[in-house]
Amino acid sequence: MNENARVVSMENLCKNSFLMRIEEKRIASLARPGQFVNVLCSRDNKLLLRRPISIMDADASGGTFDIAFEVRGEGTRLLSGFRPGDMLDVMGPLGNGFEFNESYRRIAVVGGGIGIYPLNFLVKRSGDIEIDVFMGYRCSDAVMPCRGIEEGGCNVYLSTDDGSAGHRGFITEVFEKNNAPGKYDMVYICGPVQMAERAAGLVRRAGGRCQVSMEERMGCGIGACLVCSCEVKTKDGTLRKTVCKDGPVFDGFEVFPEVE
Amino acid sequence: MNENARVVSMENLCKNSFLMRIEEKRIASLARPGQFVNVLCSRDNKLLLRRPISIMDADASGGTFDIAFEVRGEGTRLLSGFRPGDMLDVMGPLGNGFEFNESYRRIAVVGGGIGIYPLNFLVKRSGDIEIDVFMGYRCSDAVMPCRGIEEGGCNVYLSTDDGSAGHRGFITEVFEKNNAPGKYDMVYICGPVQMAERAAGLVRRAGGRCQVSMEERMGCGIGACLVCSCEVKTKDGTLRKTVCKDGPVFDGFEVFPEVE
Amino acid sequence: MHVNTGVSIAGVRLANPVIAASGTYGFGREYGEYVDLNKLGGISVKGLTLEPRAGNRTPRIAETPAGMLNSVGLQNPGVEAFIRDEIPWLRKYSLKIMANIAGNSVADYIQMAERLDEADIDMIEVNVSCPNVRQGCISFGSTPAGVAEVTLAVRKATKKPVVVKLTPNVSDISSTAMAAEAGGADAVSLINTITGMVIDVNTRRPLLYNNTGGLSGPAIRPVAVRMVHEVYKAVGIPIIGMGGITSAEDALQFIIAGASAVMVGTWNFNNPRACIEVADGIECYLKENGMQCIGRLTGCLELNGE
Amino acid sequence: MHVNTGVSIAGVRLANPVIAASGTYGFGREYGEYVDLNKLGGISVKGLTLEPRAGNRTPRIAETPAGMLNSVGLQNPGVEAFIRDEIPWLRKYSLKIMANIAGNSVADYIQMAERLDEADIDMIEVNVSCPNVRQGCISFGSTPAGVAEVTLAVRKATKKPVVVKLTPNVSDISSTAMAAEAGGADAVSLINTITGMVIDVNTRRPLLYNNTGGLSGPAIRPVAVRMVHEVYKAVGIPIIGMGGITSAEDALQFIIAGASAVMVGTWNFNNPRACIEVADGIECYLKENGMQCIGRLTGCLELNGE
Ligand SMILES: Cc1cc2nc3c(=O)[nH]c(=O)nc-3n(C[C@H](O)[C@H](O)[C@H](O)COP(=O)(O)OP(=O)(O)OC[C@H]3O[C@@H](n4cnc5c(N)ncnc54)[C@H](O)[C@@H]3O)c2cc1C
Ligand SMILES: Cc1cc2nc3c(=O)[nH]c(=O)nc-3n(C[C@H](O)[C@H](O)[C@H](O)COP(=O)(O)OP(=O)(O)OC[C@H]3O[C@@H](n4cnc5c(N)ncnc54)[C@H](O)[C@@H]3O)c2cc1C
Ligand SMILES: Cc1cc2nc3c(=O)[nH]c(=O)nc-3n(C[C@H](O)[C@H](O)[C@H](O)COP(=O)(O)O)c2cc1C
Ligand SMILES: Cc1cc2nc3c(=O)[nH]c(=O)nc-3n(C[C@H](O)[C@H](O)[C@H](O)COP(=O)(O)O)c2cc1C
Ligand code: FES
Ligand code: FES
Repeated sequence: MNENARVVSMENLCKNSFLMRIEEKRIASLARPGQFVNVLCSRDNKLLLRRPISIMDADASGGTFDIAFEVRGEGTRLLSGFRPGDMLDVMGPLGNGFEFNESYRRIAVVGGGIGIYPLNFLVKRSGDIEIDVFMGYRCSDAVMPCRGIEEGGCNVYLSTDDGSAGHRGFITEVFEKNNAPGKYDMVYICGPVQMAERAAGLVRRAGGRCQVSMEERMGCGIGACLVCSCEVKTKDGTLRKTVCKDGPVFDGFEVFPEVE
Repeated sequence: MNENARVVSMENLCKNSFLMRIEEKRIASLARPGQFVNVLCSRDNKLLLRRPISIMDADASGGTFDIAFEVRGEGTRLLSGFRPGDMLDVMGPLGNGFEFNESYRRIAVVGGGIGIYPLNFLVKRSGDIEIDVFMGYRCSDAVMPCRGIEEGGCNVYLSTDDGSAGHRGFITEVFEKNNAPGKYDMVYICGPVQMAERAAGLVRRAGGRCQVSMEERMGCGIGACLVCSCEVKTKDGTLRKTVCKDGPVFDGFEVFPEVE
Repeated sequence: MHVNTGVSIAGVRLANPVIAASGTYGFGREYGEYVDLNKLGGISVKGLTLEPRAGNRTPRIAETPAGMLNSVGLQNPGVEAFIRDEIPWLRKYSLKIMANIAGNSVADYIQMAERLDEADIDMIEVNVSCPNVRQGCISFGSTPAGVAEVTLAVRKATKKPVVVKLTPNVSDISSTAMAAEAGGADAVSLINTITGMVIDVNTRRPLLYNNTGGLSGPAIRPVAVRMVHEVYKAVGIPIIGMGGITSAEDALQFIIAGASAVMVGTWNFNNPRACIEVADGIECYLKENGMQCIGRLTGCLELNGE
Repeated sequence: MHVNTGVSIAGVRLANPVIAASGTYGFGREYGEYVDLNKLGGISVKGLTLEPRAGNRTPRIAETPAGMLNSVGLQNPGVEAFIRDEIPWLRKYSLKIMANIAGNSVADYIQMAERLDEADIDMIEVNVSCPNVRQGCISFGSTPAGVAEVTLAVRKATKKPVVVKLTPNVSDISSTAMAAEAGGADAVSLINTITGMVIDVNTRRPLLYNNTGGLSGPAIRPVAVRMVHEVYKAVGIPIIGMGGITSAEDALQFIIAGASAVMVGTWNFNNPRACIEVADGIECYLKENGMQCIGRLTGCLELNGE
């Protein structure tokens, strides 16, 4: 459903990234990690298409949920101009979300850039188990506070492209070196497609399992227009699935079947 | 020139009418009654075309000028959303303005609806002479405070279509009955075209002179695109003039030559 | 006052003149969660082909000023799967079902029309105007001869009402509309998308993987209204108008220009309740203007200077 | 790094590739108060006819989503008055002058071209694409034969470089572009406006007195970029691209698609400094991308999947 939700707070996380708390009871109570909302970023309908943004936290009792976003273009720029009290038209929660099994004892999340936001919600919701967090950023300026991860007592591994914080290089290098990618019950991956593909490859070679959150440009956001199509290799053969409705989370080996 | 001007204040005059004070030194010092500014009403450039709005007052020493407008459609609606401190892109002052001669001892202004705003500025600038003001509105709700006129010690005649204030009927009826339209050195007319045409006809029959401010949908606002063309009959024959640059003020008998 | 917004097109009675446009509403399931499908006049389902199609590679969408480009390329499960999996579900609702078909060849169109003739649908919309596939489709729609050929073939293959969907990418849309009429179409629908391209100046490549796509949305509305007016002057069969409709007022422009019904496409993405709001707004307009039925509005445009 | 944004079209050297589009910039006087005209590559003046024309009745303009319709109808003082009153003033500036001419008949085009051949202008832009007049003009531009006929006639009548301005209201713009090339055009410019209509649903009349008008502005940009790309593949002569340019990035899309120069039209109304800002932005882009001259960008588009 789409709703006229109310912006509760707006925080500048770092450079171009913002955290927005939104009051909307239904979404707040239904949201699961990995799901997203589809947002009308412009009040005057200057932009026609909604923008998909992951839900990075939800407080069912408080009736609010959070999104975090980076200003990339016109839509996210307009979104960053919203202020507490403003009304926002959001559709959600959309998509399937991450699958999490109560039996999991040890998981890893591997995120790049804005891909870390949805993983934050997963970490918060996955309870008192062992969680390794691998976060890759472009530079230290881009490193943003993620409360779920920070307060969750996770083992955090950090990398930046320029070495200004954590390991210098790709987070997948850290993921490969410091750990055995196969030792987790599940690895959750979200970030740029090259990162995701490489991480999935590491997990596959180590004999583990993984889920990947995919990005694709969207039209309707609910599975009707087929612009967000994604090729998935399952045992039933190659299928075309929608990232918005069948995804955004897919079995890592189904979306990256060619990996080594 | 177009300028990034600053909104100083914003006042709801009546129902759908707003008075906006704008800080922009150059326009404030150059503006003459009858001129207008061409305003970008939408911050995100959602609207492509500027909207022409008359200058209804200017304070050269204070560096501000005023516009008053009625919400008619999308552009004026967006304009009414501006708040003090907001920046506004205005081009101006544009157009020729009213001609006023120091020798005039007695003038009349005849205005309908929003056409009264530009006349207000004229009244303020025409000094200590005898001024009869004829103002026609749809209903009493629409009657708006016009400081220049109110403080100028003018003789004010009012009409409303529904009789809820002043004479019930057209202001041209008042203009015809209560006065001899020929006794003025100049009659200044601004309002709906039917009203303007009728008023000009009265003046002509009485042997007077008048100036009329015309309205036309505009593109460039500066005389380059020729969308605001207006037919004018002069002694040199019929000419096509631009309302934005050659006008908006024309000799009343040149734009309404057919009047009786 | 009670007003009647129902319209009849080729003997099919729609409860109101608002139809969800092909390709934007899937098979109705998804939007069914947002609106009561019984409140729509109809749905034109995602463009069907004889065999299932995977469509083009992504990105398939790009936003443009007041519009968007799409290059889905007719991804669909094929006409058989549609009949098997979608019709029974959709039939639970009262809205009329239009099967939108696109072929690589005239034989394709014939086969699909024959198959759909037996199916439980209300109308066939013959798509000769999809700009996003290499073969067939728009190449038929670009000339009067091509339109006539496909229309005639489909006309022979089915007793269902045939609506021919026209492309705006032509010099003279009234001539393709007349060809559809001559070929036996019961109605025409227009406009499909206008071919466009957006280039990423950093990569110096088109933003869409397919390089070009079809422009839809408010940006094209003035072009679509003009074309409906032209076609209305040229043909006697009903017109279904579309292109950038976002509101009842937009829809009314099409109806006044000559459309008997309208389709809402792209705007559903912006506002999932768009179809319903347009339908409700049309009803209000009729009431406010003291009109009992919508038929009187169709083509009532008065031209200036005449 | 010093970069060179100069371009040569048919031997005429423009200081930069940005030209003010015909009909939006008058004869340069008015915008001369807002910008230094020496900083423009050129100006295409308001469409000229043999005799002075009064144009259509008003309203002549209507805003549409991300665009506008105009129906000026070629109001202009005639080619003689242009030569007498406008050229001497405009010649004080370094920007190149294109005389945009529109005729009711081939004879009109010939007479104007002959007269302008002696005048102090740099190029002739042959307008066979104005949708707002009843006679001539766009009726030539709608078919390859018509374009070829006018081009050939103008070509014979003048030694000045001839640019043919094409209409987008055709099925296949590459065929009219090829006709212009075959007729001897030195360059083509595109696109002129797309015919459109807006209806006032309260009066049930078109908003423009002329009923239809030409759609311009950002709304049409994706269509224009696509057409420039198509024409670039079809002809060898230079292309001047336009349609909805608001920024350097927009202009670069046209250049990458195949344009040697660009024109800025409608956006001047929004931002009177638009031409200059586009020119400056192109220079920045070249610097940022380490390109010394702009020529390398023209047509450098890489298609996906090839
Ligand atoms: C399921 C999903 C979840 C996402 N979650 C987040 C999040 O939590 N935080 C965040 O900052 N960003 C997230 N993104 C990316 C975000 O949607 C884009 O950054 C945003 O749409 C860019 O819009 P724009 O107008 O600012 O940029 P523009 O580039 O101007 O956008 C133009 C068009 O491209 C689309 N687009 C551009 N980039 C992307 C992209 N990477 N993915 C999909 N569409 C894109 C836009 O939606 C729009 O239609 C997510 C994307 C998806 C698909
Ligand atoms: C010289 C001049 C001075 C004016 N001064 C004032 C003033 O002081 N106060 C005031 O309230 N209004 C004034 N107007 C009218 C004002 O310009 C319109 O009300 C306004 O443009 C409507 O824009 P919109 O987007 O709200 O309405 P819409 O109807 O949505 O506008 C659509 C388009 O039509 C044009 N348009 C609509 N109505 C008019 C109109 N009456 N005249 C010209 N163009 C129009 C708009 O500019 C726009 O391009 C003046 C008009 C002119 C020509
Ligand atoms: C994503 C998308 C997919 C489309 N797919 C089809 C299709 O399969 N068959 C068809 O006839 N038209 C298709 N269209 C065209 C629409 O039905 C409609 O003609 C066009 O979008 C103009 O209307 P609008 O501006 O309201 O969207 C599609 C449009 C969009 C935006
Ligand atoms: C008000 C107006 C008047 C125009 N007059 C002419 C003209 O006289 N001759 C011509 O060739 N094109 C004319 N055009 C078309 C423009 O030159 C240009 O081709 C078109 O507007 C697309 O560019 P744009 O989107 O940047 O405006 C006119 C356009 C507008 C908006
Ligand atoms: S965005 Fe429409 S199907 Fe996914
Ligand atoms: S608005 Fe362009 S000439 Fe008047």
